[in-house]
Amino acid sequence: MIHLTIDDKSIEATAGRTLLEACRENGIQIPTLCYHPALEPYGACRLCVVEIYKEEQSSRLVAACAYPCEEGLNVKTNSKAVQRNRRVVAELLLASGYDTPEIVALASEFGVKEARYKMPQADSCIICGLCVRACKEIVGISAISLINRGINKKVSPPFEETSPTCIGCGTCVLICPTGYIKLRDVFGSHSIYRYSSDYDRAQCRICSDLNMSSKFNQLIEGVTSDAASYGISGDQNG
Amino acid sequence: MQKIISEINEIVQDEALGKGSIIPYFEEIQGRFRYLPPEALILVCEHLNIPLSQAYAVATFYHAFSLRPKGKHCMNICMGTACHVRGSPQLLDRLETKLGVKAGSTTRDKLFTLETVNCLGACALGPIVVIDGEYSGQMTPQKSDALLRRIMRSEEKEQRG
Amino acid sequence: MLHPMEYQAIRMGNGMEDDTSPRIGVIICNCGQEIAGLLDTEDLRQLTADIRGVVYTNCEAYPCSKDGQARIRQAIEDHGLERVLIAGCAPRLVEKLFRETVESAGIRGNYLEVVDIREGCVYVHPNDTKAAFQQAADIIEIGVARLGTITLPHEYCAEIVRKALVIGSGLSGLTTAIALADEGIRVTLVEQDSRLGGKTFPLQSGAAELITQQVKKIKTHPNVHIMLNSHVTSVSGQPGNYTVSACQGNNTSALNVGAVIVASGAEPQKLNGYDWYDRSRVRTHLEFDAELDDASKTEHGLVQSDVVMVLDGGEINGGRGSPLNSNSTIRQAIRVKQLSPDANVTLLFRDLYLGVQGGPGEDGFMYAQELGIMFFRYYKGRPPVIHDSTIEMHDRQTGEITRIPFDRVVFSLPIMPREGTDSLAGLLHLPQDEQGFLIEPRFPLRPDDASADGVYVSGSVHLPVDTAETLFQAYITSARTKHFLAQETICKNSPVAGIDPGLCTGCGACAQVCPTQAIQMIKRDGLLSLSEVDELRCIGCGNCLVVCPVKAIALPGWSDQTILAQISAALETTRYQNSFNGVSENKPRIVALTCEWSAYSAAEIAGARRESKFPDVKIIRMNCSARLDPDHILWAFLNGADGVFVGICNPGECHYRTGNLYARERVKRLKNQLADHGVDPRRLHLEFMSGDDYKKFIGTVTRFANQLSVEQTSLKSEELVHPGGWNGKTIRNRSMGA
Amino acid sequence: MANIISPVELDPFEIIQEAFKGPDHPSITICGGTGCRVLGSEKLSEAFREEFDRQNIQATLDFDIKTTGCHGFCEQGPLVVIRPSGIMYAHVAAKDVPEIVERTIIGGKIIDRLLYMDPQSGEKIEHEQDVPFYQFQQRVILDLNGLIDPQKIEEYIAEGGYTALQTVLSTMPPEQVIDEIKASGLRGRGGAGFPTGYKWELCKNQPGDVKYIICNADEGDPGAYMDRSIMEGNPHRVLEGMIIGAYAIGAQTGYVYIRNEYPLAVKHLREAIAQAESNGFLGRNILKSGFDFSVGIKLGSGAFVCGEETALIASIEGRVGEPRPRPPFPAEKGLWGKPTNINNVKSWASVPIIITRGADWFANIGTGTSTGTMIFSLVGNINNTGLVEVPMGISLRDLIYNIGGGIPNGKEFKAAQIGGPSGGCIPAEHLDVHIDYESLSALGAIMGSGGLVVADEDVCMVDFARYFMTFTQEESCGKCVPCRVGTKAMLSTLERICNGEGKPGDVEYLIELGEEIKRASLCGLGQTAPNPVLSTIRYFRQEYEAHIIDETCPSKVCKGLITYSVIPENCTGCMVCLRDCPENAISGEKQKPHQIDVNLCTRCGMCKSVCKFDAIMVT
Repeated sequence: MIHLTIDDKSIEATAGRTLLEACRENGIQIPTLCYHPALEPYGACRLCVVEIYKEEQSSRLVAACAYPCEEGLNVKTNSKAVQRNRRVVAELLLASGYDTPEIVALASEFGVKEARYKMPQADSCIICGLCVRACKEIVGISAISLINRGINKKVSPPFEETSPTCIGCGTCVLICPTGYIKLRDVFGSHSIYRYSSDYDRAQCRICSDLNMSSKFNQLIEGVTSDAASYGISGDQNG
Repeated sequence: MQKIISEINEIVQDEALGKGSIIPYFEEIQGRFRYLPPEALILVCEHLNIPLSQAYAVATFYHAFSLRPKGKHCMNICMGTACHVRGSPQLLDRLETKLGVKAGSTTRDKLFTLETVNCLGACALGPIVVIDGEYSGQMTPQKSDALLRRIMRSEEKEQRG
Repeated sequence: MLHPMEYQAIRMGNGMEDDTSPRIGVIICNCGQEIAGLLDTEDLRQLTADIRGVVYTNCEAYPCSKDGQARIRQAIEDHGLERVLIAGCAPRLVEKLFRETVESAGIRGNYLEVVDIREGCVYVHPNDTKAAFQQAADIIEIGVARLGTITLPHEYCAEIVRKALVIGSGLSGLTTAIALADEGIRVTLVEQDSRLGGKTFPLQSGAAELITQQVKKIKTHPNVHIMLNSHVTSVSGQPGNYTVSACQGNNTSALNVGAVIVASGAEPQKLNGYDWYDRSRVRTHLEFDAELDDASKTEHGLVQSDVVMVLDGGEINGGRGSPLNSNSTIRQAIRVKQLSPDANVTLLFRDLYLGVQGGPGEDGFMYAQELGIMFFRYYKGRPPVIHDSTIEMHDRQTGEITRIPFDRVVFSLPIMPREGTDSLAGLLHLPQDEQGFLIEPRFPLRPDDASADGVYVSGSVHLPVDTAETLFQAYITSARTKHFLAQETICKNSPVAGIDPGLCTGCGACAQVCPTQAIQMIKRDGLLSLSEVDELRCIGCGNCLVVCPVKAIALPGWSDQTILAQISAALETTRYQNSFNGVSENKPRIVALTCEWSAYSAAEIAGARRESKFPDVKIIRMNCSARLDPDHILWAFLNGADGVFVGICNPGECHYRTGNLYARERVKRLKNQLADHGVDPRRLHLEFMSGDDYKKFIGTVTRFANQLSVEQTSLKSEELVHPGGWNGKTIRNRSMGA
Repeated sequence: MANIISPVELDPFEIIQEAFKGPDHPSITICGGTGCRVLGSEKLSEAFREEFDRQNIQATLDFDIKTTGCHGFCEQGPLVVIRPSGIMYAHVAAKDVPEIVERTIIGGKIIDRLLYMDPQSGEKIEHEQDVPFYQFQQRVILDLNGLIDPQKIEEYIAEGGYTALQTVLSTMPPEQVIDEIKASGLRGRGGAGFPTGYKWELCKNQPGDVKYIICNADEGDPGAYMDRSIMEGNPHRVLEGMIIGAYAIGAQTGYVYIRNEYPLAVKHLREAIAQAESNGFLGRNILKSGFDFSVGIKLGSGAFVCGEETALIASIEGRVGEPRPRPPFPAEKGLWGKPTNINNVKSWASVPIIITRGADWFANIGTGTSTGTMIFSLVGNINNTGLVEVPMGISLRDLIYNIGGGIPNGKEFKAAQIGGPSGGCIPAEHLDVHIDYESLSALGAIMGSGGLVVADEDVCMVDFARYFMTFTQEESCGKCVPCRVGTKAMLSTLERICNGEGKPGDVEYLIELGEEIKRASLCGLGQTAPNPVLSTIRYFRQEYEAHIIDETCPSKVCKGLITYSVIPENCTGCMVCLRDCPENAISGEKQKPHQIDVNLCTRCGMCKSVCKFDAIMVT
């Protein structure tokens, strides 16, 4: 067991816990955005910063979601410095997502109404990486990734075309905090023929096999209609 | 195309690059073709059995990799501090206007690719321009014009015969 | 005689009472204040505690936190829990996490159930504690009912034979074979011709050279065994371990391989059906190329002055073109222009495939236009008509007929899969498209049971492609094969159908509807044959269970017993009627049978988006709508549902290929039957939707609910005997004054 | 673990040293650093070879030709130094070669016109050691750069190379090595200045047998190139340092992560590794001590952020170079999850020196807390651009005026940017600051990896800050919000100010933003990115205000705030500017004063740069 002080409460935590976990275990609320219990800590949104004091060192801000509990650590989860910092981060989030209700709401939670700097074009994706990590760690498919660098970073399937591996499970959609990501963005064809045509070829959007092309469809119709008759138990015995 | 694909395959088969990391393969391919063809990304991933999305992320993250084919002649202008204070911005302006493209892109005739680089470490001789791997120091807009003219002339010669 | 359904129902009932019933633990997540803020989780816990079979209940602040998980493990040990239900957030977010948790405590992952009282409940009723509570209670009850009845799928493993069979020795076949052989995999190459090299399309530069190189290389390769003049006659066994018999002349040899690569290629169609044309003026693509060769040798060059090329990618008989013949035709047209610049060259096409953007194909097209080659487009249903000296074209823009004079018509005919492809498709259970091109089978299910069955398709037998693309595909195929063969064994513990030989009547209905041809009929003594499931190929959609007239098929986790239990649990209200003063009667009771890939995920997302205006439906999650048995719906009605909502994938999006189509058909028929028996068919509603289309889900469900509640006022109850002859049980009929 | 090696076993080692002619052997050394190569030093050495063959010098005079690493004095390149006398010729061209051979090498006379002239005193200086640029330096790490041929391991050995390794392997247990490094007070030269010895100990004490060490040569700071010239000029010393470190830490594998913009350095390093292996300094059972160690090269792919430890590791593992939160530190969970120790090139290169010369000797250089020497690359508005190695604690004034030779064209010193885009600027009033970790950070700058950019009075500090911000903003990996959006916000604010669209309150906004970005960012890049802006605001706030309030750029740099115009009385109507103006904004005819169309003018400064009569005025 590790002993530390959070908001002047002395707290015990098992080794290997992060500050965030320790806080939640003890009912101390910390705002998070890019954190999800089912995923590895990422430490990108910086909303969960807390101020830590180590002996003979000046205090500093660390991301609670990733910082492990340390013996004798003194943590302030809501100090002036923390509040100031969260405000600025929230304002920066607002700078790009000023037209997204979710982000506006989030920002106002920290008392930010207006962003002093606005990005040229608004974008509701905040690069929290939840969808990408969920697709990798939960689904195990890695159909999407964060591409480009810096301010141009964005979520996208390879080649910014529809994804060849997406299974359309919708986990990314479910986990997205701002409702930015839509299934159709990642849905794609598995086929390794890369030729486009002016045909409206009905193609299975999940497995992409051409089994859904009109003719095949009719075939299936035939099968189903015969087969379905078995489905109604009533039909057999009378 | 056919050639490129079989060449890529050779690179992919090269055990020496291995150890599961895609970057050495990309460097090799980039070095060979001066860009990463989509086929290359796909083949490398299939070979190493890693998700294509990861490869694409890597290819777009590092500036050393380019997904678009580069021009015949690559112009790198050093934007390091020393070169900056010695007027590399003017130099860049000049070349951009001359070639009619912004830094990081290729001319329509696929002849030149104009790029900037952060410090080549030849600070004493800035501004530096590297054309097809050949350094030329203490550049001025005037000198750069001359350089361009020289290349154009040699190009014309080639076309004639 | 007892109806099987009813038999199930009784078994279910007993199952819950006897003391051998499994020990279920329920953990309710407060999610900090997210859930506990609205619900009194403690009340919920007490309520849950006296559900039959539940021996342990607990409320956790954050079960997903490391400490929370530790406590769950502890509880499993202390109370000897056998199955665990966690009521928290959306399963698809935390299922994997908790699966690992319980497995580390010695419970098989299939015995974990995560039910969603956050997205599915709290977020839906943000300010209606009572409704939320009822919803949550129901959700948990449904979950417990499921846990009480599920059985374990049994783990299946098979050794992988590190050998490969390559069918076809064209460019892709050769390349794949060599690539695999270089990896140290023993390869058998089967070619139906008497020589290697296949039918690689001649009109492309470098093709011939490449082939000869490859042939030379493969002939001396130690790891390659070549069989000429031979073809595959039968394929048996399962992925990773196929037994293929190839017949060479009149002696047949049996091969044992882990993977099969089909590269049998394609070739241009013969000029069949066009024979009545004046063959002195009509040529095929290849014939004309020979003519051009001669012409280029002679000094007077090409004699024809009006050349019309008809690019027929098979569209004329409703097929699909390919980049290969589009491009080669354009190249040929260019060649004509180069030979005699003042000749009029016209190219009639239905569809041009120019290949990858900015590729050589597009450049060629540009160049052709610069040369003044005319491109005319004809449309489906109005193919060009060839007269003696003119071709009649219908111009869509002007709507009038244009006649193009010619002294040479060149048909570039569709490139079709080589003969024998169909039989291969049959042997390997490979789907084909209209023109008979093969389709690589792929079932993107949950990642852990995505099925790779060691059959790969490469090269022009997919779709005619040029040499570059062929090489590319060949390399990809070889890489995939390599990785498939590299794994020692191929294992599967996801639910697959199992047949009870004692009950099977051998009617073959299941084999007919299996989307993956995983069921075969095998002989057995006596008259009746017996159906057998290939466990590695089965994707567990449950279609066969529905069609089996005697219910002889079991699918662990998705048995009738389980689903019926969930339905009953959903509709049973008595328990919290006394804890709360009853459910408001005017609210219709709706059961939603949802495919987890479409409606279920849509519902979750609706919650996640905090879409609160969303009626109270009892959502039951199904693996695939193929599993949806009309009897389930009837059971719901029998248990007092006012309406049943069925939410399934859009056509073409079913993870199991066609489950949704079957479901649609079944619901359609059931509606008729209900009508016949005087039950208002509008009480059963089916909706297609995609996995993230939460707006549609809300919309349709709400409309359905309103319709029901409106009509509820005019209730007249009358006895109705279920067609299946359930002794005694009746559906309370609610006619909607229709 | 290290079994003592008997002298007998060392023979081959000594043989090399015997066989090889020492440093006093007559030789002519030509600088082969990238700088001088650009100026044609390769041609030069060719010319010398031909000349030597022609006159058969090698035989008669037994004179060697050496292409060495960078001498540091790039401004004067190509440099040629004749040893042992030490005569230094600057700006040597191929055509001078015959004369040099004829008169200096054979005749022993000095060619006056090729000598270096001190810009201050104006007198010619004959010998390298007397050149002020070198005089005030203390070349410890760079000492051999001008002497040996980096492509010949024998030369390094002849200069006492690899003796440190030999001592360590034969006489010192790992703990003792670490103690020695601790005692030397060596601190990480990568910029942060974490004590190297303790870092090693941390890594050594981690459980597990598999450990890695990494040499961070991803020198991304614009205007800093000392790592490169060490690896170009003396790669073996870096290797030796790494081997010793690996022995002390208990690592079996090491990597050098080096920018692929440094082809020459990579080449030399590859050769060095091969030579070291063939001579038994690398590979299995090094010097028969039973210790195995191998070094691989990983090329950086053009991402500044990969200089950050965790990003660098990610990059080596083949992932996107994004940093991850620390702890866990690489020493605990590094490359492929194994304990890993990362040090900068200069740190590794210092190790052999500490071992041979002793920790005390090393500790005596510099100040109490910052020991040893530091290499700076002097660039910007300074006479002697180049690499200088000075003891820690030297005053900025000495560095700039004595070694750097002051500011060109008699301009005034305005500020020095220390530590590149992560560092801060130091204004004239602090010229006498002693350069050590503490004093610098007190002034809002950092030691950084040693880039030192000098700005004269003509540099606009707002523009200066904007430049560095542009760099960091481009190089931000984009993972964490403060760095991704914050740097962008700061940059566009600065751009507004430079374009004359600044608003009151901008400065305060910049300060607030900067402070929070520093505190909140995930990695070193973000935590230091605002430094240039904050420090320029701290010392030159009035300039910012001038831009915002009076809408003028005091240094006449910011395009948005200046106009170019012709001074009629100076203009001779020579048409030069007219021809050179890229926008054709200048009109006028021969012999008549020209006019500049303000609307067309893009303020590129071309006209001013080409005008011989100083007739272009900026207001």
